[in-house]
Order: sequence, then structure tokens, then C-alpha cells
Amino acid sequence: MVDLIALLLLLSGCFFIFAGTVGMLRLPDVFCRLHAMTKADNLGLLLICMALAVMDGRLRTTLLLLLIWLLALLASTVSAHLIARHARGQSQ
Amino acid sequence: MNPAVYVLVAAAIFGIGLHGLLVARHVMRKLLALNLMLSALFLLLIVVPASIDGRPDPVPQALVLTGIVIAVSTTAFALALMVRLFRRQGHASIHPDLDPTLIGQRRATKRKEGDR
Amino acid sequence: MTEQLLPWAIVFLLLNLAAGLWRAWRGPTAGDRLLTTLLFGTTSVALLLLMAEWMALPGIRHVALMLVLLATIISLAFFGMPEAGNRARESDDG
Amino acid sequence: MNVGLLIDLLLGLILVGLAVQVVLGRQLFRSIVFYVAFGLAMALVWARLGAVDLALADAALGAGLTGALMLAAFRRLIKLDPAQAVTSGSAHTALALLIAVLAAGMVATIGLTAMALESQPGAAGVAVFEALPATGLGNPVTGVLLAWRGFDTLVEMVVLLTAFLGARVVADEGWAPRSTVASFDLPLLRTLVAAIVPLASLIALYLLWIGSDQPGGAFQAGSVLAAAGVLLLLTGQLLPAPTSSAWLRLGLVLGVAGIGLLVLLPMLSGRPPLAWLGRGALLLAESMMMVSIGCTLTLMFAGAPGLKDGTR
Repeated sequence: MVDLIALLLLLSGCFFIFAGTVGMLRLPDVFCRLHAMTKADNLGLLLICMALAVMDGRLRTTLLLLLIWLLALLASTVSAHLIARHARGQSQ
Repeated sequence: MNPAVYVLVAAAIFGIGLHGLLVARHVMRKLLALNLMLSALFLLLIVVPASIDGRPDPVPQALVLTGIVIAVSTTAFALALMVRLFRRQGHASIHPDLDPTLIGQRRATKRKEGDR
Repeated sequence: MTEQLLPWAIVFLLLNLAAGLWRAWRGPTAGDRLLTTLLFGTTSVALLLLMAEWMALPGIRHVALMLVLLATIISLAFFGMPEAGNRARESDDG
Repeated sequence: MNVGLLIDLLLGLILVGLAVQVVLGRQLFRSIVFYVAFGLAMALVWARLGAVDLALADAALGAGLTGALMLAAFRRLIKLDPAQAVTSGSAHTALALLIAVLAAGMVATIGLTAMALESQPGAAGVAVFEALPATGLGNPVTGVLLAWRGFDTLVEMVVLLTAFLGARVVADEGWAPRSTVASFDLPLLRTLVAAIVPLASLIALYLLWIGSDQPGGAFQAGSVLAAAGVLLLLTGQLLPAPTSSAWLRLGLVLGVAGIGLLVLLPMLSGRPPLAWLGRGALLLAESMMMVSIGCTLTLMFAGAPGLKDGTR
């Protein structure tokens, strides 16, 4: 049962990161790509972290994965914001 | 874990880095190429020795760790030199036809050919 | 059953990274290229965590933690560039 | 075609692809961006090879610090003369290509032949694993770095100090008071600094503490401290200053002093290194090294002799 949950989480996590990559390749301009990618990658990372936490089972690892995800959230929001500012500066 | 793949990858990166080093004019490009060659050799140094019961050999690991730290410090020193070179020379490129001393000689040889 | 799937998930994410590489190669504007560093950041953190579980090396989670910490600092260092430098260079590439 | 080989091939492909983009990128800025991505990919390769200490070091130093140092230098060039800073171009001669291909072939043959040799029985690595329990350390790499080859680490700290002194002398009048501050001021940055800098120092101490038994140690911890220093410089909390305070100078020399004592004392007294001094001395020496690596790399990023508080 637990294994099934982990499997589902892992598959959906990979799917969302794939969705982010497809968004990056297909969408017309930088801002749409940025928009799609940041959201999809963060959600994908969350699901993968949850899958790994379920598989590993120890509380220490789960808390470490949670910290890594929160910092990844912070990192991607900051860099997405900066890329958008940079791109807007160019397009004027 | 197949070492042969990584040996070929390391050789390819070494070649690319050497090509970049020979071809690039801007000093920072040369530094980037040099760092590529360093990473390639570090990769070679770790992959070639046989791993001991599944774990990589600790002695080359320690050497490469020291190498990485020294690579960062030499890169930092080289960057400082580059900025000083840029301030004095007006550009940070190393190339024969940009080198003032050589330009003088070339102009002299051109004049000689012109007179003949 | 999920244990056998871990390496294939790693292969899948590596393919995503390769796709990001293609966008970086083709990407018309500078923003696209910087976009790929964002992709590289998040995907390589996910890759490291999967590797930590697959190869049973808990130390690799610390690598992911450090990468995430540094990703913010590097993107700040990238975008702290003076505007003149960016515009002067992007015009010919644009 | 097992999955391990597939992973290795893909990692190799990504690594070579990034290396090509670093060298052939038309703009310098673009090459630096790809060099940082190359550092990240190298960290992945080290993790895949099981060399976790190197993954930590390459992630922090290779991708993080080297990228930040190069961007800082690039920014100084742009500030001096925007037009000249970026003109690079390169003369693609066929000769260079030939030399590169031959060199790659040479490295490949060396690697493949060396791999074919079977390792001698008395190989150092095996000896390290056997003698490790005697030193009370769990992490063989730290064991090699501090116990058996401590002198090597001492020389390395001296190299780091000399590189900084050299950079300081060369960039004597080059630094500008606000040269490293990012060219925009966002409220976002202050909250970022308030969140990340304390966390980074906590992680640095954590890495230092687990260094003796798991992958980690003084170098990785020092580079995390340096990353926090770089963040402070980027957001203007710290500013480059013409004179360095006594504390900073002490911090710079601390590393050499710490590892020097740890290495030379046992050497003078002729006893085996760690067994005599014990783990406490090791931790003290490592924390001194961490502090000095952090100070040195931050100052190199600032490109100035000293630092002063930017908030006052």
C-alpha cells in the first residue's frame, strides 16, 4: 500500500517536471515559459520529495527534504523574478 | 557505473577545453577553458582507479578535493590580474595583432615589403 | 516495486535536462538562456535526491541542500549585472 | 543495456554539451552562464560516481563561487569600458582543432590503458580503509586529508592565502566602494538575506560537524560561509573597504595556524597524528580552516583588501 502511494507520487512528480519542460519548449515567449516552468518544477519537486519521504520513512529525512523544498521554492521565485525583470529590461 | 564512458567524456572535455584555450582571445574565455580542462582531469583521476568494495578510492578523492579548492583560488587570482591588465591595456585580449609591441614590428616589416 | 522505478525516473529527469540544453542552444533571447539555469537548478536538485535514495548515499541529500542554497546566490550574482553591459551585448545576439 | 549505463551516457552527453557551449558561446556572459551549469552537471557526475565529498565541493566552489567570482570580474570590466569588455571573437584555426583532437585522443588512451591495469595489492586506498578505525574517523576522505596527508592540506591553506595576497596587491586601486552591490535594490533582497545568511552559517556548522564521519568538512563548510559572504556583498550589507580590520586579518591567518598546529605538533613529537591529539583538536583545526576559507573567498569576491559594514 505504501509502495503504491510512493509510486503514484513519483510518477506525478516526474509528470509535472516534464510538463514544465514541455512548457519551456513550446510556449511563445520568455514570460510564458518562466510562468509555466517555475510552477510546474516546484510542484514536481514537492511530489518527488514526498515520494522519497514515503519510501525512506525516517522523520529526519522527511524534515531535510521539506527544508530542501522550501529553499528550492525561495530560490526559484527569486530567480524567476530576476529573470523576468532582466527580460523586461531587454524588451523595452 | 561504467568507467569507460567517463574516461571518454573526460577526454572529450579536455579536448574542448584545450581548443577553447588555444582559440580564445579574451583572457576570461581562456580561464573558462582552463577550468574545463581541470574538471576533465579531475574526472579522469577519480574514474580510473579501481573502486574499493563499491566505494571510490579515498586518496584520489582527497587529492581532487584539494585540487578544486586550489583551482578556485588560482582562478580568483587570475581574474584579479585580468582586471588589472584590462585597466592598463584597455582590453583584456591576448592576441598577436592586438599586442602593441608586435604591431610595431609588423608595421616595420610591411614598410620593408612596400619599398621592394 | 518503486525501487526499480527510481533509476528510470533519474533517466527521465536527465532527458529533461538535455531538453533544457537544447532550449539554451537555440533560445533566441538572453532570458531563455538564463531560464535554463533555473531549470537546471530545480531538476538537478530532484536528480540528486533520487540518486541519494537509489544509491543509498545520504550524503547526497546534503549536496542537494547546498545546491539549493547557492542557486539563489548565483541567480542574484547573474542579475546584479549593470544594465549597460547587458544591453550592449544583447543587441547583436537578440 | 542496463539503466546505469544509460544514466552514465546521458550525464556524459549533458556534460560534453555544456562544455561545447561554454567554449563556442558567442557572448562572454553566455559562456559564464554555461560554465556554472557545467559545474552543476559535474556535481551530478560526482554524486553518480559515489564521490560525495567532491559533489559537495564542486557544487559549492565549482558552480557557486567560481561563477560568482567570474561575474564580479566581468562586471568590473563592463564598468571600466562596456564596449571593450565584451569584444572577444576567436580565430578558429584548423591547427587548434587538430591539436585539440590529438590531445583528447592522448587523454583517452592514457585513461583507458590505466584503467586496464589491475591495482597493486598495497594500494593506498586499501591501506586507508584498514587504518581508518585507528584514527577514530568515519569519513576516509577527511582521514586522508587531515591524518595522513595533513601536510598537503597545510600547503593548500598557504596557497589560498598567497592567492588572496596576490589578488589584493594586484587589485590595489581597482576596487570601487559599491562595486559589488547588485544594480537594483529590492525589498525582496533584504528578506532574502535575513532568511538565507543565518541558515547558511547553520548549514556550514552542520557540514563541519558531520565532516569527520560523513561527507563534509572544513572546505565545504568554508565555501558555504563564503557563499553567505557573497550574498551580503551583493545586497550591500557588506561593502569593500580599503583597510582590513584586525579581526579580518586574524580570520585570514587562522586556517594556516590551525592546520599547522594539527600537523606539525605530532610531527615534532613523533607520535601518530590523530591518535595523540584526539578529535577535539581536529574539530578546532577544521573550524579555524572553515573561518579562514570563508573570509578569503569573500574578500576575493569583493576584490578589496577589507570589508566594512554597509548598513550603518
